[in-house]
Amino acid sequence: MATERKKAKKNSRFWEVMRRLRKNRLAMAGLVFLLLMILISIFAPLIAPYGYETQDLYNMFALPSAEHPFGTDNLGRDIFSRIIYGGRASLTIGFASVAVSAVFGMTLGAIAGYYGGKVDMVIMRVLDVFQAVPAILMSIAISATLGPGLVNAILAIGLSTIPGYSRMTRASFMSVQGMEYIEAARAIHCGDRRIMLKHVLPNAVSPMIVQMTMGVGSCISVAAMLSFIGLGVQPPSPEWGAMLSAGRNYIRDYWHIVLFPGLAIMLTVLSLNMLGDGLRDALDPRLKN
Amino acid sequence: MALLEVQNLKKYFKTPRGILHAVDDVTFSLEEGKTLGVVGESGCGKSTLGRTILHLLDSTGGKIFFKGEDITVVSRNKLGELREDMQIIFQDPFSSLNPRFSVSQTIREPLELRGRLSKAEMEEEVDRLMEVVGLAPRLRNSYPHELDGGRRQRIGIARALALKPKFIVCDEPVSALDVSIQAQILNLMLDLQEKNGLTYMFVTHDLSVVKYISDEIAVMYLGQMVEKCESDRLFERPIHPYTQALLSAIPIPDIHAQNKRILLKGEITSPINPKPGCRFAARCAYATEKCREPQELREWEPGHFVACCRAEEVSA
Amino acid sequence: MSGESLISVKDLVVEYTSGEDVVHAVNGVSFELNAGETLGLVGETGAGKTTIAKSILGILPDPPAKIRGGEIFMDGKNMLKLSQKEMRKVRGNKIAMIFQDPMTALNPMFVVGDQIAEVIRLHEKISKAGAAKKSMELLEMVGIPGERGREYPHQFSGGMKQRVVIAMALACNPQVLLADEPTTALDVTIQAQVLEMMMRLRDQRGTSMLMITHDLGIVAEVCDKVAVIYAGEIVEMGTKEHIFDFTSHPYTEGLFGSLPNLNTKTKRLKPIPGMMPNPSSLPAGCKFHPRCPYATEACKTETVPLFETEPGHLVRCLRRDPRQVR
Amino acid sequence: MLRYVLKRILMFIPIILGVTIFVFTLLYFTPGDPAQVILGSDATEEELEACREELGLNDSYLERFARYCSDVFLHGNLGESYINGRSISEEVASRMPKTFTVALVSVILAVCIGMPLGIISATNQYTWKDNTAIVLALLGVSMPGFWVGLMLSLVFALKLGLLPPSGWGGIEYLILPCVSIALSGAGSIARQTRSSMLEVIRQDYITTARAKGQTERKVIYVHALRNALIPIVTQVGTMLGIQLSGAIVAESIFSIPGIGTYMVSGIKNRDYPVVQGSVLVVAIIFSIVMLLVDVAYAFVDPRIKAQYAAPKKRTAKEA
Repeated sequence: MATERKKAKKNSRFWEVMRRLRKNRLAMAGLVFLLLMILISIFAPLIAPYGYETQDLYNMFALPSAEHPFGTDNLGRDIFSRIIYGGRASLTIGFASVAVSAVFGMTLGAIAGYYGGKVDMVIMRVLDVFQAVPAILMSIAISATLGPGLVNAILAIGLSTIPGYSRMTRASFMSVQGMEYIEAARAIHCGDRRIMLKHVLPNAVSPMIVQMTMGVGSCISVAAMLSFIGLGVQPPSPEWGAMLSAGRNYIRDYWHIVLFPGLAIMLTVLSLNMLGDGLRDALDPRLKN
Repeated sequence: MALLEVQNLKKYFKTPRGILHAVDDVTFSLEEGKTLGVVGESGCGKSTLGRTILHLLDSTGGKIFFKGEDITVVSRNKLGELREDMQIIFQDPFSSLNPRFSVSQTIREPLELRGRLSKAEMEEEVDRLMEVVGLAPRLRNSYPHELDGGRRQRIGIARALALKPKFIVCDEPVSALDVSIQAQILNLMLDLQEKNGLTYMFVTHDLSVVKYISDEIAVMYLGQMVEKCESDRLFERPIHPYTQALLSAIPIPDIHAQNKRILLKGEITSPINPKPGCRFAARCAYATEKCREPQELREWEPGHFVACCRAEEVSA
Repeated sequence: MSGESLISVKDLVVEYTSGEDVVHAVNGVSFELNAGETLGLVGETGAGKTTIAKSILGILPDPPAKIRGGEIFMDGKNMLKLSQKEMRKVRGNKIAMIFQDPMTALNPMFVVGDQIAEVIRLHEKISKAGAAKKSMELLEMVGIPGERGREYPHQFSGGMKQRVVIAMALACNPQVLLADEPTTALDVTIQAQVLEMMMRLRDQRGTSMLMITHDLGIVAEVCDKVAVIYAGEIVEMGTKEHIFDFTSHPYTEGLFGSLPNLNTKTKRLKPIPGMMPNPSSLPAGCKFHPRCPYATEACKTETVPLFETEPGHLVRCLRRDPRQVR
Repeated sequence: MLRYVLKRILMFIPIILGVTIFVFTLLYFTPGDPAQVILGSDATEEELEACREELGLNDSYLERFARYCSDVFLHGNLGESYINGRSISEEVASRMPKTFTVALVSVILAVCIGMPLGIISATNQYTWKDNTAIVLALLGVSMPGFWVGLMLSLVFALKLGLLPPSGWGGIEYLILPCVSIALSGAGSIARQTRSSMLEVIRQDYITTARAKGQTERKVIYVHALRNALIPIVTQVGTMLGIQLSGAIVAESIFSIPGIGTYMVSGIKNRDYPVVQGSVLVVAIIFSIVMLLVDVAYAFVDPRIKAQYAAPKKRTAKEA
């Protein structure tokens, strides 16, 4: 029986989740692919066969070949190399905008959920307003205001997804607060801060981890869309959406210019979604043992 | 002197449909080392009563005295002191333990918050508490989800005992447990009381349990105390019509017992915006005009309190 | 009152698989339910009581549950061999079930009248209006005004919901009623009302009943025969008198010892030490031996059969082995 | 019930006001000089100043906001484009129906593909059908809509010539843009349907329905689906907002003269009143849809009414 098993480490929970995650083949595939993408982005200069701005005007629109695995674009730049470099921008935007929205969103949600009452009401009414604008439209609007650029794209996407994180954090805080162990903590004279950090947060954090994981994927997708319609990261910077935007005019004759950047986005988002699904199952306390 | 005295305690909740009178004008006192059983059906306010006394909920009205001192309104520091003397054991051994805390963490937390003991002393104290409640030392680093209900409840008891309280509110501590485990926990609680001179307020809906563990029993109905007396006496000679019906409703595990059952009409009504009179009147076979007036908890016989204007007729 | 056997369960074995673990929920349970008789299945959480009832009705969730062996006979037919279509004609019609938690047993999206009418229309050739009328009558029968059939479950209190569930179960006048802890979720005064009503209706209609409960008080009041279940096995079975007056199995003794007595002053309870074994790794020999005060070496290894100590009184304990003289 | 609807409508007003403040403020702080945009780079400082005065750009924030609100809400006037001076209200009014059609059709498409997929998946848990459906749904939610649009137009319009690559007209013009944005919607509806069906199938009342002798088909489609529908309805509502945004992008791929192309051109030309007006109108339409969803809720779920009347746990604790 489980009780007989010795448990020593404090972080045993992390390993418990990892152990369960390992059994999930889809999630592991997602994790491996994601780590691979991150490594490739970090070591892009070492891996990419060409520079992202190296033009080869004798070799424009080249179809995939041994020399150019994904072909070249309208300026004769190697698409494979550009995708490798593009991962830097896309992954940065993905992780950074999730960080922005998670920090703001969860703080707001935690405050609303923990204190309740008027504080909660004010925060929620404000969020209602922001949620009345669909998130993507909101990021378009903010992005139009801030202007193009990587940092502005991060801000635009990050700010527009705050309400989702707040709501989820609030809901998850409130459900934890209905638990008797919170009352038990108050009965031994635990302060608000300690209750929040030691009792509520660790128990409310699972859905947040899942949402953040999947959020990175959707932020990458939105970022690509922003660059596609001329906001966010601009060409000639190697960003997957910007590459699609630049390549769309040649799509009729040179499909490869559009296919590969799109595939890169899709596979990255897919791997994050698979990992997120796996985490959701692995973190579900109902599936203990 | 009574350890705990509660006078006209009230706890109301605001709801969209009106004011919910969860605890309405409850008065009693409890001697040191004794157990008061509080019984009633769901929604009678018995759990709210315990939580209000412990200041887990703010009272709406009335007074609470502990060791002769008025503790109705206290500062945060004073509350910290009080909570060393007053503790609670919860009903649900599943939701009353933080799933991320190991057994020793849970039991150590109250000690940590006080900060009086050194690390080593705390570890020793945790070991001692685990032994006292009958938890094997090898379970120190187990997590609640790895343990069964009985053991979890023992953790909850150890946590409550950590600060060496004088008074413990036991909120349905055995209701979620199977009978065989339930008996183990009840015996443990009696042993602890004897050894440490604890005073219990034992809140439950289970009448056979309450009879076993209590010195005195208070019966609650819709936020009010309708009858209170010495435990055995309540079962021998219940006066209030509700108590009579409640006692007769218990199925007795004895095939030769003949009990005449009083079946009540209808179901419990809502304690939202109640009318002044007896709240049980609508279901009571003895109800008359007089029952529409507010009922007072009066001393029917020495130590036997009843809130029924027709006690004479009912008991005849 | 009791007549010939209506349902007979023979060597029923049910397992649940969860991950790598196999949970042995029911391990060779046999009993007969006779016409007009009420049999109580008594045991603690996880003993396998509900699994037995769901097996009879063929509504075990598969996966994870799997019936590994045994037979369940009704009307001379092995119900475990019937097709889904044939079983559907049995469910709700010949055998009906009442569930533990009335709060969740009714579909929140439909008015209760329709939910009762549904079972009538499934098993009887009757018009929509006829079924509606009959569902109103059934509600009246359980003490609810017929016009409340137009209300949704959330508009009823717990006790009222359980009455609706009972009306639904009795709608097609079943021969057998499986009642799974029907009053556990209710307050004691409401429990008394509902139990009284169930017994009245059972007696009027001559329904046989399988009463699943952990409450020996309810058993004393409702049942004719009792089977005590521990870790998926019947450890003691007999008439109510056998069980209450001639308690033979140490587990049954332990159950009685754990209960505070209302009529006499109990000084101290005598609980069963230890706890229920993990059903995925049950002990060898007698499954109760780790908690049993009388356990001997033999109890740890020998598979213990049910011994008939008196006609109709079966006990799964080596101490009752007639071959052994004690 | 009426009270519920009225309350929802009342809650709608401050939200719209808030959205207006938000959109107005956002574009108020946008860097750049509108006068410069209108007059071009070779205008003199006097001309620019006169233009600013005429547009009221020199007034305070509050004055400008008050004027904007009164224009929008009292006169239905969203202002004029800096570039061509045309009324934005008229332009939006003529373009909005196209965008809305694309969004609505794609939501319907997403529901028609996603729900059956989710139901098949949930009722055949852990079988190959379930696995296939899970993978399809995952692919659906992971593909960026605009890229799917490009690829679809490449295959079906440019290579096979089956459908028109761009423009607006009959149904054939709707197919590609709608499919391209419906796929991700279908994926997420399938995932939601699956999880909420799995949740419902575990409930006691489903066992009750089986115990009655009900057929498996009816247990699933009558008893389970009705309950599982509630979270799905919310999702469909939210999805219309996502699809409205998706339509904006799809329009630019398929050159549909909808609000999306209008907005994108506004962004490119720094024509801010156009962006402001378009965002505001889309947000208002989205809010109206969410309002309808909330009201629809009350009709789908009899408990909503009760929830509305019943004491909430939290409020009870605070009293």
